Amino acid sequence: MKIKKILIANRGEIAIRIMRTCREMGICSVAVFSEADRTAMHVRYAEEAYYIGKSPSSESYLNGDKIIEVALRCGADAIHPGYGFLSENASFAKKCTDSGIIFIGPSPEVIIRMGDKIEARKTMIAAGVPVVPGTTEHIKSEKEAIEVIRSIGLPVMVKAAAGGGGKGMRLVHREEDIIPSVRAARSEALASFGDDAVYIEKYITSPHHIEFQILGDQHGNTVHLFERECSVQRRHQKMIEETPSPLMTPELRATMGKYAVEAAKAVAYSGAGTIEFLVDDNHNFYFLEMNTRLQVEHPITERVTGIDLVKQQIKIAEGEKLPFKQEDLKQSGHAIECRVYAEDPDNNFMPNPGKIFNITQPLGLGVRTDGYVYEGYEIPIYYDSMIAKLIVWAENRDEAIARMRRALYEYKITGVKTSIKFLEKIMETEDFKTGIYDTNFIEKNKDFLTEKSLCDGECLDMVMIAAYVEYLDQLNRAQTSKQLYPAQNRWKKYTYQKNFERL
Amino acid sequence: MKIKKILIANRGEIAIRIMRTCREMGICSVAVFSEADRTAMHVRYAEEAYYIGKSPSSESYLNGDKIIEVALRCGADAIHPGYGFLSENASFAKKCTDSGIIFIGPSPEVIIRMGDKIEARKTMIAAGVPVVPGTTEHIKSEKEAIEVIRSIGLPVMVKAAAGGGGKGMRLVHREEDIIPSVRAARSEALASFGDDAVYIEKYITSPHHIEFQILGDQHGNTVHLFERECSVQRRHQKMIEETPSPLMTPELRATMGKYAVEAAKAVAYSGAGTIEFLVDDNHNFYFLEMNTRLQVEHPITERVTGIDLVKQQIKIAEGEKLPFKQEDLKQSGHAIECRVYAEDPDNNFMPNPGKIFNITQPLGLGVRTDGYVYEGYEIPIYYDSMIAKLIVWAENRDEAIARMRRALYEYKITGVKTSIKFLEKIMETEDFKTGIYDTNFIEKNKDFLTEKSLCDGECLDMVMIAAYVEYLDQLNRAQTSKQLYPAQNRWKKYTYQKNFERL
Amino acid sequence: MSIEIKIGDRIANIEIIRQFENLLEIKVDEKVYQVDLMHNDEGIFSILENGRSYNIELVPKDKPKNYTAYTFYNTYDVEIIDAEARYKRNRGGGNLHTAENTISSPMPGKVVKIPVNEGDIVAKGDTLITISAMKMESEYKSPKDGIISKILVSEGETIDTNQLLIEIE
Amino acid sequence: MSIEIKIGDRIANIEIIRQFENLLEIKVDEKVYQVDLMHNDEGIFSILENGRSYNIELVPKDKPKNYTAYTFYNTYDVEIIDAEARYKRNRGGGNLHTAENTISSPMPGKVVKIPVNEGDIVAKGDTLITISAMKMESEYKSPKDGIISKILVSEGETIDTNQLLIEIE
Repeated sequence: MKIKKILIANRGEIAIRIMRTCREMGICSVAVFSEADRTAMHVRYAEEAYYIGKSPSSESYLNGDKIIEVALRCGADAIHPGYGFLSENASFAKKCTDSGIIFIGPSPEVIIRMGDKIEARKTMIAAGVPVVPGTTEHIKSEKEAIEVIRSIGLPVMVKAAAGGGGKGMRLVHREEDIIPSVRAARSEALASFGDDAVYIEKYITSPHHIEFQILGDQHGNTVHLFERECSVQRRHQKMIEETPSPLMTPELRATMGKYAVEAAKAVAYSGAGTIEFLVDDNHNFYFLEMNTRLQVEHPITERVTGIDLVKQQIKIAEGEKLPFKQEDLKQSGHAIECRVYAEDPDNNFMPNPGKIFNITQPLGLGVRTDGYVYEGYEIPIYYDSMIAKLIVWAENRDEAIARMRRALYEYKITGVKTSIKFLEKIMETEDFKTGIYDTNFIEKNKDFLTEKSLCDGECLDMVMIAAYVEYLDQLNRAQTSKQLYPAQNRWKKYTYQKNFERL
Repeated sequence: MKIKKILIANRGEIAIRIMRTCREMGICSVAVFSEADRTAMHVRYAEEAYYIGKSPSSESYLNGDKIIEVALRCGADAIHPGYGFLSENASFAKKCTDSGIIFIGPSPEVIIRMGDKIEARKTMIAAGVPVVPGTTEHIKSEKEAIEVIRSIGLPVMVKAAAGGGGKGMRLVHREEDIIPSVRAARSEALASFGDDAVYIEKYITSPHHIEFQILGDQHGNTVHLFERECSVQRRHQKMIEETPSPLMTPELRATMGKYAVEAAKAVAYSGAGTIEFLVDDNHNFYFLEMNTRLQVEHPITERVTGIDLVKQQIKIAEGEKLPFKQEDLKQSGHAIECRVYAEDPDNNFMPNPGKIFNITQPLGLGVRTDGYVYEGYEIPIYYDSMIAKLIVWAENRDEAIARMRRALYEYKITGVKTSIKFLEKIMETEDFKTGIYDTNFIEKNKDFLTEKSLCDGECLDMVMIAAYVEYLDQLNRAQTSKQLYPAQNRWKKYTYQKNFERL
Repeated sequence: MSIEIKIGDRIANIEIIRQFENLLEIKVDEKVYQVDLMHNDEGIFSILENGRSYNIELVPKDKPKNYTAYTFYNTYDVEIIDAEARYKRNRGGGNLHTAENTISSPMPGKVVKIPVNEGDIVAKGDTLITISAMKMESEYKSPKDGIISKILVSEGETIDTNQLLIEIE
Repeated sequence: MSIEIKIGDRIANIEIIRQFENLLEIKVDEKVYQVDLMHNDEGIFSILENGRSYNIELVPKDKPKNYTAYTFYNTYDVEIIDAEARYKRNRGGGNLHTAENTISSPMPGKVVKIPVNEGDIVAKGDTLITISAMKMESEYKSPKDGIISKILVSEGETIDTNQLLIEIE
């Protein structure tokens, strides 16, 4: 069935990213928005836009019933959930299908199966995919916990079966901590998810976080689109991704890719999905989890393979067969993504919502930006702090790093604090340049990364001079009539000579 | 020799494009600027910037001596001339070399040889490259002209040997026009170039304009980077370029590519250059001219080959060998470039300089913009009217056209008239979509291209409503105190209820 | 009370009926719309009407009450006809008469050549001035037969949009 | 007459010596610069000094005479110390004393929890309020031992940057 109208049940950069592909495919796009998002870019970009509720996500972007109601009212054929929000919500997916609306993603059954971490582990073990050593059932007693942990060997992670977002998780290093940790994980899991089931996994110290993009159609064809290296993280959130992974060898890629495809086939996966692995320095790899949706970092895969993943998602949802086989796919060149957050890297990455003053986009050869904020836009306090993604491509990794540095240098967002300078520092870090890094990267290089690279004295003097002139200008502006249209005369020469005496 | 500092003897988008590569290579970039360009983007982007003269090009960007003086003063190792201005000025190239500054381009001898059209024709004939049938010497008498034209067959072009910019050129359709045309061409050539030498060429009706990008190093290695189709032109200026050319077959590409390389080798060409051909519908092709510099449309070649042409220019100038052989190069996917001019397509493409209000850049998958204007910038009246280039890439031509339409739809530049909507119309033209077009394209599709696609009545009503509110708001603003920082409160709800009665 | 707005050949009558913050009930000729309208100081409007999302930008022209409107699809010339404008129109018949007696610059540029002098008799279609901008030269011709009464610029001078160049009597 | 400007630990004395349009001769402490300075209404500066090109943007902060300065390389907090500011400084010793007695919000957000009541005795380091913004919660602790004298916000309330939240005596 040909899809003619898609409701995008999301906001921010991903909503716009999806609408762009809709527009290229001649599909009408429908935005939904919360109170805080009336002037958000996705509302302005879409052909249609409907209000769905108050600013907190729980009253808007997580309100599946309301969204389905809008979809039915405006005659949308399909709903694209983006990432986050309802993207991995099986009951929402089911309600869509029950209402005769195509949910662009896998079936509710697959979402449920991959959403339960113990269930996912069992499925992978059955499919022969390596998993992190640990239990395949939830722990029935504290005694069992001690036995299991002894057999696996410390350190271990105690994890909630229904977990996510780091909740209901405890790292255990010492034997005497086992019982307190199991108890703490259980009670947190119960409080957070209403389910105290926990299981135990071997803890891999400083692993690499490497994931494989997969695409499966409704006719049993499944391919992988190679890996993404996602080990640069802060607060368990990815900051930088790249492909190919500097750790990867052609053999390891072939093996892991084969397992990724088998993992997807084991659940008859249809749509775009990601198989996440932990990999140690000795190239041992373990299935971590499957994300049954588009990932934030999908553009680097698009850049090295040339394939529009959202377009493929839509075509798969329409029932089309994949237009390529595994052997048709190849990685060419090197792509890196940096996530730009509105946050203060000097203050423990504290979110920094607020009003955007000016934006200078990095442009030119090999640079892609996916963002959603614009000049004068006020970033709401209710949602994620990621405001843009910067993706570069070059023939090889060294060039890609040089290009990313150039792009970050050009990229200016004023009015709020952002991670841009911190990202630039990462590009200058020796461990990143050599490609020898793991999930411990930011912790390990903290001193270098937070070091202030002050410009020289002369540069500081220029800032002083600018501030001086701005101050004079402001004195002057406060006393003369202002222009109606500042845009008509932005650049100007001075008229505030008379202010000099007044100081 | 490693180049550490480059003076860019140009302005606008190409100056910034070159500086971007300099930055990626760790090379310091030096801008030069005329009076009109003090606040131009290239001045703000460069690490250093020097004033070189009054606004007219003849007193600034064409003042080679002044530019060399600045280069010497600031210690630049090399000068990159970009395109236009001094880029094909042999005596400037020679002065650079004589002053110990590397001119990033071919030798003065090659520039001279390729700049003289008769000389270039002779060189190509000697190298076995097909040229448009015609004379290889300038015409000595009117009698000779008649004889030659009879042997070639009408129609023919009478062209000035020193020509350029359409001056000293006459198209002859009828025998009785021969003598008046030769006389007119001669006198115009004398007036324009101080040289009345003319020659005669067969006139190819509605040809395709196809060019090959070549790169040659100082060690005799020369490759071509495939073709660019440049047939969409208005007033003999290119508007849209694409690669691969829809006309091309692998056999024709191989043959023309071979001749392009031979043409470059015939003059021991070093640097980036372009061999332009005229091609008829039967795949007959003729050497037209060689451009001994970077072309405006070089980014489409960069996109399908993955090679940064400016970086290669710099490395060649440093004396390095080309890092690839012909067999390493391939075209992948399809790229299209649209040139955005500040001009009025509804009024014979009349230039439209002025103040830029707002810009919305097209972003996302497969889109590259190279521009130089920014919000609040006043486009000067002195220079070229091209303000940006929009380059898209996709896996195939149909997708590339869909993506270009999407990007043009997103691209908004307000305050001046631009060619954006006209370019969008071209993307919708049947002849363009099927790829069956030649240099007659715009003339042939004029009616469709200039047809107004009005939005429906409702859309027009919305414009009326917006104008109404803007008018009210302005009444209100004229009467209340204005804010110092409009950026602090751009979006707002209304406070002008009181104006309703005043109407 | 309503005002008139002119776009192209169409003149419509606009009247606000009710307003609550960004929600407006508004009449365009005989059609009543409920719109959710947000805008900013730079003349950028986001209008939602019956679910459809419209982006409109209004840029003031050199003449007061005249705008260029940009939608995603097109560009329009917009003129506000309020009481003052109506009065002027009724009184003088607009600028049409004046325009026929003058040559103004449609764009900024530089005067290249003025082949006439004050007092010269010219015929309709005679070239009166050549302007250059961005490497292109344009010739402006007399709109009628007459006598050059005033030349307000000289060769080599830089000119702005809508600047009065030559008067013909 | 000169003014003082503070960036980080450094306080410099700035004085204009001469000006001709965009060309300024200006003294920063003992160093004299000849600069070509252009700027626009949005606080964007282009400065050319001895051939070097500097881009600086100044964004006003919530406090008057305080800016955030952005260069291509870094971000600075800038404070203008003019006569008025000097007077206030000399008189009151600045805001330091006040700051110790209050909790203000460093960013916009929403109050999640206030585990104390007015009149409660608190120790330095006790959590007084939890603020949430962009899916992340932050706890703010008491700067000293004391008694909660005033709570100016309530749970669930949305707050702005620099809003006063709690006073401690």
